[in-house]
Amino acid sequence: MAGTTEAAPPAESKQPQVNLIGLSKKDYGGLKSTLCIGCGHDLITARIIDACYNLGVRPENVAKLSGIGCSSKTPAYFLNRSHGFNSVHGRMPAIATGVQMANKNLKMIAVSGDGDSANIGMGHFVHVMRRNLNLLYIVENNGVYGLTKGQFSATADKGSKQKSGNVNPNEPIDLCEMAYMLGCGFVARLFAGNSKQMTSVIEAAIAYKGLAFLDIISPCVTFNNHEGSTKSFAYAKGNEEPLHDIGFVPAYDPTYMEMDHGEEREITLSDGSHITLKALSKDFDPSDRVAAGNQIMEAKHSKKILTGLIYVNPKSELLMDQMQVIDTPLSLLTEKETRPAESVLKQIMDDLA
Amino acid sequence: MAGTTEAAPPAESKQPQVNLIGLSKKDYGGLKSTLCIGCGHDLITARIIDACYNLGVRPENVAKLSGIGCSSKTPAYFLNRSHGFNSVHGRMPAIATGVQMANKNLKMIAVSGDGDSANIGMGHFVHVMRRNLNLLYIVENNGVYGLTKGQFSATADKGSKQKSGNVNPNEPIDLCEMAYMLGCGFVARLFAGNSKQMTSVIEAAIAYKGLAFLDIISPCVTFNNHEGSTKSFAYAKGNEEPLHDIGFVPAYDPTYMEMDHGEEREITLSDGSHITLKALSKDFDPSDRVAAGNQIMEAKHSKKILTGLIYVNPKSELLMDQMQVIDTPLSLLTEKETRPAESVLKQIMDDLA
Amino acid sequence: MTTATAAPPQNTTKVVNDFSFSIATANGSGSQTANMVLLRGLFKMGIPVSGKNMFPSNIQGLPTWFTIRVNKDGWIGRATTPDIIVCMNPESAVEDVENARKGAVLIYDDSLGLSKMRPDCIHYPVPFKKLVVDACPDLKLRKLVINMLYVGVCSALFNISEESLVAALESQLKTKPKAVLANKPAIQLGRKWALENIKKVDAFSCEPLNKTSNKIIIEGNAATALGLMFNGCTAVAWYPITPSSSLCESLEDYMRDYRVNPDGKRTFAVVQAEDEIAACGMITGAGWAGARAFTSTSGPGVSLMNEMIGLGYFAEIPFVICNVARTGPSTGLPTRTMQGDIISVIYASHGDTKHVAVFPSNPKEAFEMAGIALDLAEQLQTPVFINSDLDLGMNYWMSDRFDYPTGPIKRGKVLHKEDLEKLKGQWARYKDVDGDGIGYRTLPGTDHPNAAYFTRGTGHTEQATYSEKATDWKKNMDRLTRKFNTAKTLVPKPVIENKGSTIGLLYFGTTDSSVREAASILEQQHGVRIDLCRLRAFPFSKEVEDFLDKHAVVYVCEMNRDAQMAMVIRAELPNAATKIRSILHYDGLPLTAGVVVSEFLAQHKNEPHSTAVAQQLSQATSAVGSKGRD
Amino acid sequence: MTTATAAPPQNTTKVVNDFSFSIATANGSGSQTANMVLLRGLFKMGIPVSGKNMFPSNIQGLPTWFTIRVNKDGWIGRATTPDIIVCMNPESAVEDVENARKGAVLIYDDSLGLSKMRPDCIHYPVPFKKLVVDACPDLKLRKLVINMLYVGVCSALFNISEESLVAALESQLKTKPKAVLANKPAIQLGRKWALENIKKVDAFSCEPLNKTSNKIIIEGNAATALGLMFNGCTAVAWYPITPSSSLCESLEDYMRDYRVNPDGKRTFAVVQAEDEIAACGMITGAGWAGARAFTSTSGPGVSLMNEMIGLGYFAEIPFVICNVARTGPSTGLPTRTMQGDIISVIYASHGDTKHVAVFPSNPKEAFEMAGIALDLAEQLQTPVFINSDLDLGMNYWMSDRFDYPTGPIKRGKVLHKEDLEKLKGQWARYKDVDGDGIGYRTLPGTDHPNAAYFTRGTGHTEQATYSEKATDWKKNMDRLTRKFNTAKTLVPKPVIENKGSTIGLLYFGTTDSSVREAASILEQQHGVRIDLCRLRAFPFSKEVEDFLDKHAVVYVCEMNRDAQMAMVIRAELPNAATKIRSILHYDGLPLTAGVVVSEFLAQHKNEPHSTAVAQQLSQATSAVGSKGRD
Ligand SMILES: Cc1ncc(C[n+]2csc(CCOP(=O)(O)OP(=O)(O)O)c2C)c(N)n1
Ligand SMILES: Cc1ncc(C[n+]2csc(CCOP(=O)(O)OP(=O)(O)O)c2C)c(N)n1
Ligand code: SF4
Ligand code: SF4
Ligand SMILES: [Mg+2]
Ligand SMILES: [Mg+2]
Repeated sequence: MAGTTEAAPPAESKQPQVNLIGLSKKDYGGLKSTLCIGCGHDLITARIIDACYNLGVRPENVAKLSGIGCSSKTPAYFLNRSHGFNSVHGRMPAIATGVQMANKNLKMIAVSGDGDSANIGMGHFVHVMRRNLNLLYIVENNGVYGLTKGQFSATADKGSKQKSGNVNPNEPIDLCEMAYMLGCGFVARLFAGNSKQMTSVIEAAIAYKGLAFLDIISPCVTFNNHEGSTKSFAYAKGNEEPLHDIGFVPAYDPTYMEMDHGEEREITLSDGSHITLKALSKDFDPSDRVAAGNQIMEAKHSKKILTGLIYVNPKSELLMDQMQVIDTPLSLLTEKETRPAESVLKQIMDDLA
Repeated sequence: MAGTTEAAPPAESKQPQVNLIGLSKKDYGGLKSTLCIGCGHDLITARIIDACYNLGVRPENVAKLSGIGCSSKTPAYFLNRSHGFNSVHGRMPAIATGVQMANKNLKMIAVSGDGDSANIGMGHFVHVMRRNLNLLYIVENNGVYGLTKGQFSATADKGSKQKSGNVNPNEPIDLCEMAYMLGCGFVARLFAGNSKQMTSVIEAAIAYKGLAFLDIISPCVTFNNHEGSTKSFAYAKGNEEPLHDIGFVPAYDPTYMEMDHGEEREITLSDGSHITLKALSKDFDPSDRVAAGNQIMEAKHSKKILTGLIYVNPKSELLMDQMQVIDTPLSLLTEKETRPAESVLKQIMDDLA
Repeated sequence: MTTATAAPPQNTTKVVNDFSFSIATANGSGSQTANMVLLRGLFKMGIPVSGKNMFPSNIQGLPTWFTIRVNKDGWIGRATTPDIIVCMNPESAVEDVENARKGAVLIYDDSLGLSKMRPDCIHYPVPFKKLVVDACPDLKLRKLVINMLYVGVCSALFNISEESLVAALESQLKTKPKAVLANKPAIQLGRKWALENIKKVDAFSCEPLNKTSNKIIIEGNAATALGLMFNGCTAVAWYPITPSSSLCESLEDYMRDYRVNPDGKRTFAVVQAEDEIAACGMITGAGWAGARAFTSTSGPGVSLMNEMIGLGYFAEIPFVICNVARTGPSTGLPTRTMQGDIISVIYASHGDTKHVAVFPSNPKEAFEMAGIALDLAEQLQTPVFINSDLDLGMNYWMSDRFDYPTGPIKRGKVLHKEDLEKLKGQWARYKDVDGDGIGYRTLPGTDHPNAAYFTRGTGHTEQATYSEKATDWKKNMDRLTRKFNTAKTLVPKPVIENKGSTIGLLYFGTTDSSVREAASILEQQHGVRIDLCRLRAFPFSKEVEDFLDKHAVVYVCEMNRDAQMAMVIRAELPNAATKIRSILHYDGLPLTAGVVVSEFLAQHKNEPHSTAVAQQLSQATSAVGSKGRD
Repeated sequence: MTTATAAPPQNTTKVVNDFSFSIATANGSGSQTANMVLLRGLFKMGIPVSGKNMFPSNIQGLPTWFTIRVNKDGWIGRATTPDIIVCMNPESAVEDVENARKGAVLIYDDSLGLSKMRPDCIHYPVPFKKLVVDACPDLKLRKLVINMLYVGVCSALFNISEESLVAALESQLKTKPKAVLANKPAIQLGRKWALENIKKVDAFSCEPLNKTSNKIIIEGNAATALGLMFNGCTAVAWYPITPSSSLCESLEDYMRDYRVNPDGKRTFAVVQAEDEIAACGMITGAGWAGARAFTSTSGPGVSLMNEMIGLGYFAEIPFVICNVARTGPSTGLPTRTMQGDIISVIYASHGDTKHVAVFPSNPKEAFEMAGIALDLAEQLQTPVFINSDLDLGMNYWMSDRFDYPTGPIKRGKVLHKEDLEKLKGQWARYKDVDGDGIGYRTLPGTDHPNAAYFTRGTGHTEQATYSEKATDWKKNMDRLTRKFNTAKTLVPKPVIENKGSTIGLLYFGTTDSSVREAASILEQQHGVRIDLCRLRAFPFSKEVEDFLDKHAVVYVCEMNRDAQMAMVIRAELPNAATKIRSILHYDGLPLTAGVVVSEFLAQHKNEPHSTAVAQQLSQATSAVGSKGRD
């Protein structure tokens, strides 16, 4: 169920279908995923591949970035022809800033987790939202630390019970609200099971010249399964007790949930929990900043998960342009371009004498 | 002009006036301030002393905490009879959490700067707002890094020009908005020059059982003085040029600005800049969460600085109570109270055999 | 049905209670319970065992190997190459078989098509997939239960008592009687099938012994957690990171069971922090305010805590950090082991800093040293490290039972209200009253007007006031040196095994069993006697110095590339520098005795001392006198 | 008016061009310009000078001392005790006078009431407060201008050319003609008053020399900034911290002047990060993507960057960190100096890591080593440190003029599109093609379908794919060791001054002038000749090893408590361990020659080698041969 193969278009003829720039879907693929079967993250991977293929993105012009976590592993599973950097836990936003400084012409696709961005990386998350990089920043949000086996993250639901029995007393941090508040120019929330909406918003986000933040609800099928969790597996109870084995990971099918604009639906996730998704309506204008703010507030009060493109600022200047950085990537500047003349040094020396 | 002496009540008789618990104002004093003459931080120090004196706080029951910066030095200038900990840059919220774990009965008064809390400490700031400690958390907000000589912090105004000539392209981070959003139970914004309002809100904050966050606008008289800064000194221009000396710090009088409830006033700070303060009206109900949110949004849109108590949640459970921590401070538990019986170990060993 | 295929030279000499298994499965497939039943079944027969899990940094699907070593002599270090390989994972099966040693026993599902490979091995194909249908009516459970079949097969083949296995199953799944019911038939069926269908041609078998009667099986992380719980640990802050997470998780579990008062109130507080810096900050705050404060982490966390550790050192705050080391640098191999953070821990943070550290070798020491570390931190008013590693922390160790701590908890020099009254409020936080470099402190909340002092990471006087004066700075730093010297006298002494040799071997931590096994091999098979010194702490106590002094050559054995402990020894004890040789191992797997033996022999041969040493050796025993292990 | 009070024994022998000032003022009072005018005025007279600022970690009001050393022989290390003290700060005046050496010259405001103190000193009270009224009609400016009065007074007393001072004032305030106009009268008035009213009884005076003609005066931070600008640095991320902030600030200033194209586009990017971890993360990203990336910080920042540095080491990312060290541990003394982060830098991060570092001794080297560090980082594909300190970074150094770099900028092994085409896309990121441990890399954005590779801090193969295999891990780590050995051949060699002695003295960084001054004192006044080795880099090149080999005793002189560089030498070069002695200084102030001399003599006396050494010494010169300074 690796992202690379799952969504391949039906091979009608023997010649592979190609996109605008003559590449086939395969050219956008990555290595085989090593995530759990049914993990929401793999669905997102597949949609990133689709979106890049559909848009005719040149993979050589993309840099893939991530922190550490199951989600952060995924850049290895798409765009093999792009340089990738799986860095350290929580610091991806800083790495991305540096990459952009070195090469302002790169499009960056970054994948992070809720633990990576909302816990250890919160400081960097906040600050990168204020820097308009040419960056698609995806948080694959499952409310837990998947890779370290299920501790709650800062986006976990209030009232959830931890394995240890602790009840999570905190409201979840809403990363979209934060991004919006901090001036990010493109803010959307998506659900990993809704592929149509995902593909179109990811396409828009890649096409956007600026920092596009996507908070994608991506259920962890393995670690929201202890009793008392608001996302506990319905059947992992009572006479199903043998499943409570150390280190046993049952396999689930991913939940699909295609929704139309404006639609609101309560769904049951593969893990038995209920959430209410509300897709933004077609006539909602995401470029109206005040309206966007109101939508976020409203959804929060009514405990609904608003999906779709919440806010977009169509006219935002990229940080590197604000900083008047030369168009040639700094990485490619030659000695001639970066070493002032001998006379300059002489002048400076004379001034100091 | 050190905070300790500035606001001492006129000595009418020879016997010093005392408060509820029989202490004089002097008992709440600290060492002489070493901040610049006219620094807003000293005004806040004086109000902390007033508030503690007025409330009859027992200094021995207070722990003073801070990070690093001019603002973070101030705990040395009040409450000499309280333990103080001037820790490392940006990490005070973590230290405070630990102090509270060790001794849930302590009231903590913490002072931080905008650089300390909104830059390096942003991650900790966000997370401590979600932990209901018995903590008064003050940010002495001047938009700059005072102690390292005037670099802009994340609360600096958009459009400000740095010494280097860079224009600050970012919206300032609004720490009150953040605190509110993250579920903090007591959120207020104050102005260091308005002592009446400051004293009363600080008193309320100290009396509050929970985390009270105060963002106090506290002008740095020394480092908002370069040309092009929106807070540049009016007279540090043209024929006043000799003042541009390396390392010369002119002395200013602090700006006082007492305001009534509901009043709105544009004022000129000692540094020549203009800001509009708007004191919340008397009939505003800070316990109405939605109303508070609307006030924050409105003020933001109209570019006014709202002062006063913006939001209070009168019924919030302290983190240590949520965690069912015993009433005796953990620091004072004896061996008997913290070492399970021998039989317990035997049982555990038997289970592992 | 099937019997062993194309026979390799059949083993005639029986090998009893001295062999090892490697069980290859896929991560997340639920084999852990089966492996534990096998391990514990052997243990219940009285045979010394150890279980080491080589798992991937992934949650589901990647290959994982569980190795069990059965050793009648009690050597529980990693075995070099497994004698018996159980291949349950199609993904790795071919490679597993390819890498098998000549003559190894291969047990695998007969559908894997491995029978043509490696005619030099002993093949026992088993129709696991077919058998599980009979063993488990519940379809959903089959993927799990299939693992219990190989336990049954092994029971039959290697004479592992069915009773012990069932008892092990029951204690393993104590709180889940239904799970016991589901799994038991699989053991029985596997055993039955093997008895009926496999013709045993290998040499390996088990016989009951009585060498585990006073022992337990436990992971080091749980042992450390118990040590903390029984020694007054009150404040815990942590951030998840493999392989340390299970330490704070089991600590919280234990405390919720045994550190709650009848009224439901807890005598502890545990906070999951937003990151490692915060976790360390929290225990700094807690230690300052008087809690017995603790965090656990691994290499990357130690790196992040660097600044805070320096604050702890300089502001003299007691707290304990357990570094459960994994393979580094950087994110490295999160599920592999290493002793690679020696320098990173001992000299953590900028400026002149040296930290106290203890090095447990086994669960019992992990238990004891947890208490010792908490005591040292408060006695010395400084951060103290427990240096564990993944091997100790997450693997299953046979260990002596833990002794209930009898000594008093040591809280160090704290002045309470009454003390201050006696002193009439005259005291100075950083004054070296006793000449040991350690001042007296008060706790926030102490109800005396002179109790308060101001703590800071900046320069300060004895009275804890801010100072930039050159003389104040130097005086304070020199006092900290004095404190460090005091630490030398308080930390656990090394364990020395003295056979009167002029050759020493110094080591620490989880290499204990492998090193001692190697020493015994060297003595018995190569005629080289070696004295052993197992370091248990930094700074080095006098006994360590003496050991280095008294030996002509000292091999330092450690699991890292740069010989970090040897570097520290040379840095701290210059006189020993030229006599030190290094035996290094750094591929992420635990050390084996074999590596020590071959590395030692290779270097010893070229050693100019070698001949001289050999000569000395022959006379040494009586002359130097054998002190035995002290 | 007043003349010198109650005469102390008057000095009769004239002391020309060899004395030192200490000017005590309050921080933020604007004395910096006056002090710089004094310094530069002396410099313009052709006399070697140095200016060191001892300022508090505060913005306004606390005492600050500026010391100026005037030395005809060019020794510009810190002078032990000042000969002339200008007391402008009422807060510290009494203490300043109390601490004066016997016979020192004291210049102070006559209202301070110091005249009764220290009859053993030479007193020159001056009515500064009255004079400033005449000197400066503008009331607001008087607080500033008062400082220029002492410049005038000193001009008269010590024969400092008025012309030079005025020229200095003009170059100091080049862009502020009005400020020049306001200050000039004060110099003149101060001078006039002193000439008319003070009877000079001290011995100190200046005479023009010609020893500064090819020199400049500059702070080390500005020098490093210039080196970066002239050597293709393109990406800079930083977080403010004393004493490093002025490095990136002046770097940005310079680049905005000289690295902007005619169309206003910049050939650089500078970002002020949210913290040090982010600053280091940014240059990691930038270095990975092909920029010449740089940050500066100080001790606490290095501690915070630890994890990221490990990523850089292991994922092999080029970037440069300049650590402008201050006094630590912890926040320590932010405005004092130290060489205290040696271990923290060289072994930064968990796991097996060793980092390349260079140690500039003066501004010219700071300039050159900035380029060398950028080159080394890209050649070796690894983080490289520049180890500077507050003394170098923030003080005013007389330095040789910098030479325009002629060599090509070295970008290391990068495969571009054309290279990949030639290779037909066949390449492996971490393959050691050339046997030097360094692989080839490609930059993101390279337009070739095989250009991409995946970078990670976890275990990986030559092809940069994820691997947990023991053999892959070890192989990769061993290659990194090979790379480290390559580094030994590329880093700057030590500067060795060989006089044929058997005693060596090894040192590095800002102690240069004091150490060489001490060596000359030891030779001239104590008859002990010493060979000098000034380390300029880690890892140690062969020349360093040879120096250690060839000397019987080697003193290692450094500014920290723990003898950190000596520890590193013992750790890395065991054979040298026993011959190392340490000369340490760690009170936050720069080293003086006096400390080196007395420390050396104290130890040398007790040295068993001492006599032997002395004997050897007498014959050595001809035998060993004097290679001079190379
Ligand atoms: C500095 C550091 N601390 C801790 C870890 C351990 N760690 C690895 S992944 C992870 C959390 C990942 O959670 P999230 O970002 O939500 O990703 P998910 O696995 O849920 O997709 C943690 C704590 C680490 N690798 N580095
Ligand atoms: C880890 C670390 N980085 C940097 C510094 C340097 N530093 C000291 S104070 C400060 C900023 C203080 O700004 P703010 O918190 O706004 O306080 P203010 O001085 O303005 O009151 C910085 C960057 C430090 N001490 N520690
Ligand atoms: S543990 Fe959870 S997040 Fe990680 S791969 Fe499995 S399902 Fe996905
Ligand atoms: S620099 Fe600014 S913030 Fe610091 S003490 Fe002076 S006025 Fe206050
Ligand atoms: Mg997650
Ligand atoms: Mg500030």
